[in-house]
Amino acid sequence: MTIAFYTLAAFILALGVLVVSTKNTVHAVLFLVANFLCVAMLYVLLQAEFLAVIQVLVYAGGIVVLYLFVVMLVNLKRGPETHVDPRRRDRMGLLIGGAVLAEFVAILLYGFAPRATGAAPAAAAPGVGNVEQVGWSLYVDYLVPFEVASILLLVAMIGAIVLAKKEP
Amino acid sequence: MTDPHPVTATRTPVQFDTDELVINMGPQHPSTHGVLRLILRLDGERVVDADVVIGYLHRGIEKLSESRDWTQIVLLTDRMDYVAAATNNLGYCETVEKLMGLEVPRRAQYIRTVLAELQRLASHLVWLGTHAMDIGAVTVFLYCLRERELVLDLFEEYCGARLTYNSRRVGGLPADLPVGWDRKVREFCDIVDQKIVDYEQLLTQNRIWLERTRDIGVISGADAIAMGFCGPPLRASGVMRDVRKDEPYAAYEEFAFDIPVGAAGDTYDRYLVRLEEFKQSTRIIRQALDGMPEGPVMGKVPRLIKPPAGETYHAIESPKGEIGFFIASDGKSLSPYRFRVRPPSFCNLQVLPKLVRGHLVADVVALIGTIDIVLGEVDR
Amino acid sequence: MIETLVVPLVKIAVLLVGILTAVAYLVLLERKVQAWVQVRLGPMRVGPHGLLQPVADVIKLIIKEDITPARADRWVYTLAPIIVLVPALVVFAVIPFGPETNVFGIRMPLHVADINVGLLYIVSIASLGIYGTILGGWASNSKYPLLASLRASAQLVSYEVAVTMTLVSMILMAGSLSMVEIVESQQARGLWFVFAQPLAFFIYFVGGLAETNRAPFDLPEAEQELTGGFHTEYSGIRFALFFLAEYANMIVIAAVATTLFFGGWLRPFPSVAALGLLDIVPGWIWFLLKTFVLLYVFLWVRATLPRYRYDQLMRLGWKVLIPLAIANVIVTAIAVVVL
Amino acid sequence: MTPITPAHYLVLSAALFSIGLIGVLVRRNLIVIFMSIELMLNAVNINLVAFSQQWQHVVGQVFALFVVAVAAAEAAIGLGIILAFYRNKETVNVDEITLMRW
Repeated sequence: MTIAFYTLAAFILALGVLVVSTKNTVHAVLFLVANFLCVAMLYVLLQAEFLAVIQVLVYAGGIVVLYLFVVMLVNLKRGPETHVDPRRRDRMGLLIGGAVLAEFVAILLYGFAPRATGAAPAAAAPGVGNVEQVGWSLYVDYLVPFEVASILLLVAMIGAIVLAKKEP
Repeated sequence: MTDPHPVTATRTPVQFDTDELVINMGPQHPSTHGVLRLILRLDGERVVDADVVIGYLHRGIEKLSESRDWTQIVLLTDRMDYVAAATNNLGYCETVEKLMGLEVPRRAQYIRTVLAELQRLASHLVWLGTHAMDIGAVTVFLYCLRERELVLDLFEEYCGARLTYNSRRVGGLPADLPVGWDRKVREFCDIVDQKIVDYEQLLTQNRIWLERTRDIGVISGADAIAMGFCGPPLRASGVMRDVRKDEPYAAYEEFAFDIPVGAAGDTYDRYLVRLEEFKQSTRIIRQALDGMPEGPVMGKVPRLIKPPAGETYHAIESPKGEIGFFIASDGKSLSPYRFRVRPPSFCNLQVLPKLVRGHLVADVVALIGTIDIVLGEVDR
Repeated sequence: MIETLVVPLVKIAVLLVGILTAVAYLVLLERKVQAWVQVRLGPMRVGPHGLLQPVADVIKLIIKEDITPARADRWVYTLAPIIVLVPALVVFAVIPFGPETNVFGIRMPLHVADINVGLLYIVSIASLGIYGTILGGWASNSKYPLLASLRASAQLVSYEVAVTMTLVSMILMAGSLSMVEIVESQQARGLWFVFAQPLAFFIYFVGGLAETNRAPFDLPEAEQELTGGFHTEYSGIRFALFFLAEYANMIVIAAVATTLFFGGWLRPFPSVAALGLLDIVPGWIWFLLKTFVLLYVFLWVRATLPRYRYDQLMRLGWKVLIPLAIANVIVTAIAVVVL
Repeated sequence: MTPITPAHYLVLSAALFSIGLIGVLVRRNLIVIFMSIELMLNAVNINLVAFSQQWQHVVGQVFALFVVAVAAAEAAIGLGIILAFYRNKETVNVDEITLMRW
């Protein structure tokens, strides 16, 4: 368990760094997929099998394919990052990112260090699969948000088609 | 093969294009039927424009013929449309006969007709097979080549060759029919009639086949005439034009046969027309065998063939369309002064860019198949 | 120790060897079946009736020169075949080949893993194979493969929707995502689901043909049009991996169809006691038999039908199969609630 | 080794989030920026699922599902915009996207 976590965490972070640092966009997309797959495995570790599968299906199998398509369609004749706005401050970005990370870690250490494990409520009824739990919660307690999400996806689909369509 | 918009020329980058792609199809490509080269300009999968590049199989047959004597040219004509060598032979021999005013014996005329129609069957079989394979029906290809094999056997028995027959002589034929040959031809006709039913079952009503061929490469009769279409593709556009009927040669006058004509002028009609021609060909062959006259197969021909000065044009209906020979003789030398072929494949090929424009890449192969070209004849 | 470590490892090893052999012989079978349909003999030279042909093919593919085009993206080019193959093999883990059986004295189920999201697992893993297709075409840095890989990915994405929809209706019928429980549910009802859901099976099968790029949907590798598809530039062992993946995917489609629609390891008419005699045949043989029959249909279709065109394929997928599949899901859901 | 607590997951998530943040701030390729946003969303999801595990309650996972749905919508629209933009300006460099209209 512990080993698995540390290995996955190392992979996730390393791949994340590669995603944001690779020059070749196609390679970046590949690293992104690998990153998502590692996150899916992390979910399995957290006993969220359903979410893990959805992560692979929707993220890795769906969204990132979309990215790959766009990267291939946007067949750049010149490097995408050749032009630099003089007002841009890259270092500042790094600094802010680092600061945010430090802040997070500080909060976490401060908040969690004294009591490592909170009092966990009773485990869910045994024998009920993860899929069923999520399903019940999704379709009973969160039915309205679920429907709203589906409307959102529909709107996004129509919007994407309108945007991508060529003017006649 | 001039195209109003040659894609090879450098285009000024007026508008930046996200998705226009120039691809080169051939001369090494599995479905360009030899060494045809197409430069396609694609918008996604749609063909915006096509440029046909030919000449990869040019052997200079026309020029070569001007330094060969009249009998030697027959075997050069074999090498033009190599899947229909017998009709090429016939066209050439008849042209020379016309030039010299020779009389060909009736038996020879009949045998020539039988051979020409057998050749039509063989050529159409190759066409059907390759066309179907281009559209993905691999099995039809093997069936068709199996039947074609029988034609080749018949030719082999008659003249000893299976592909380049050299099977005509000016003034007649090199040999009479072998004993029992006509029985085999009859058997073959029965087989073909039977097999056509098989092919039709596999294709004619097949929904995928219909979707792939209906309304693909539509050309109107007027356009077809204007662009020099000939043969089955022309007839599929509804134009009644068949040299066998219009300007009968060999013994065609004496046989009853129908000329199938299409209506829509699309790939499916071209398919139907050729399929019907199978049946008409077997019909002609049977009639010819039934009424085969006795007599010599070689007419009275001078020992040295040397046509008088003059020029002539004579066309016959090859499986691909109207193949015409223009021959000029100066009456002095032992070879033609000018030898020129009007090849049906070439004339049909020049319609291709018009046909493919606006269609998808997949249709391009269907359309190359449907006009039934042989590059040996296009380039000569 | 034996239960938790050795048994699964042995299972995985057996499964892998089995699949790879099956793929090799599926290729031979395809050539043979096509040959028989076309009144030919097919491979006859290597071994009796060409039975050793797969061995010869494998040796040929391995010793052939492995070419990387000069301007290809070397890494992605190497990675693509692997990305295609791995999902195709990993999917087999959840396919139940038979009920619990005694194997050498150890009682064990004939599958590597029975996870409670089995069916979703198959769908999600299978959807990863598309990367190999796209990247293979892209990395070759050549126009025909690029066109073919765009075609392939569009085709995969659209048919995945229809196929997944049919799976939803099967989940509704079985009330579980676990492959084993789906088979058991068919046993409990005494009914192969194909009789309850013929439309779903039809859609699944057509979609399966399209997803595995088989005729009449073999556009991505239509050699008459695109000279061989997204793997045009590949040769040698890397080409072999693509090849392997395609056939392994066929087996996956057939095996999943067997599990979902044809009662997995159940004998025919599982509810008719009079046919109890058939129980002599072990379940895994029934399973393999049914899979084989489905694979045969794959090959048969290929030898018979011409090829669809790209836009027609898309039209069929989006305008016919997907609406039908959605309607089927709705009808099934109502039926499940009412009955 | 100490057992894995939610704090571990939170640190991982925070680190991943920061990587994504840096990507958004530093990179100029619009597509890479979008991918960085996906990374950040994933970091959030890790958090949610870790808490879900901690409290043995699925609501965290349900929430993560909604995040995935929103990410899908965002990717579709965002990539649509990128394509539309690329079609007009032939660039995906954010530093060149300085005009609100053209």
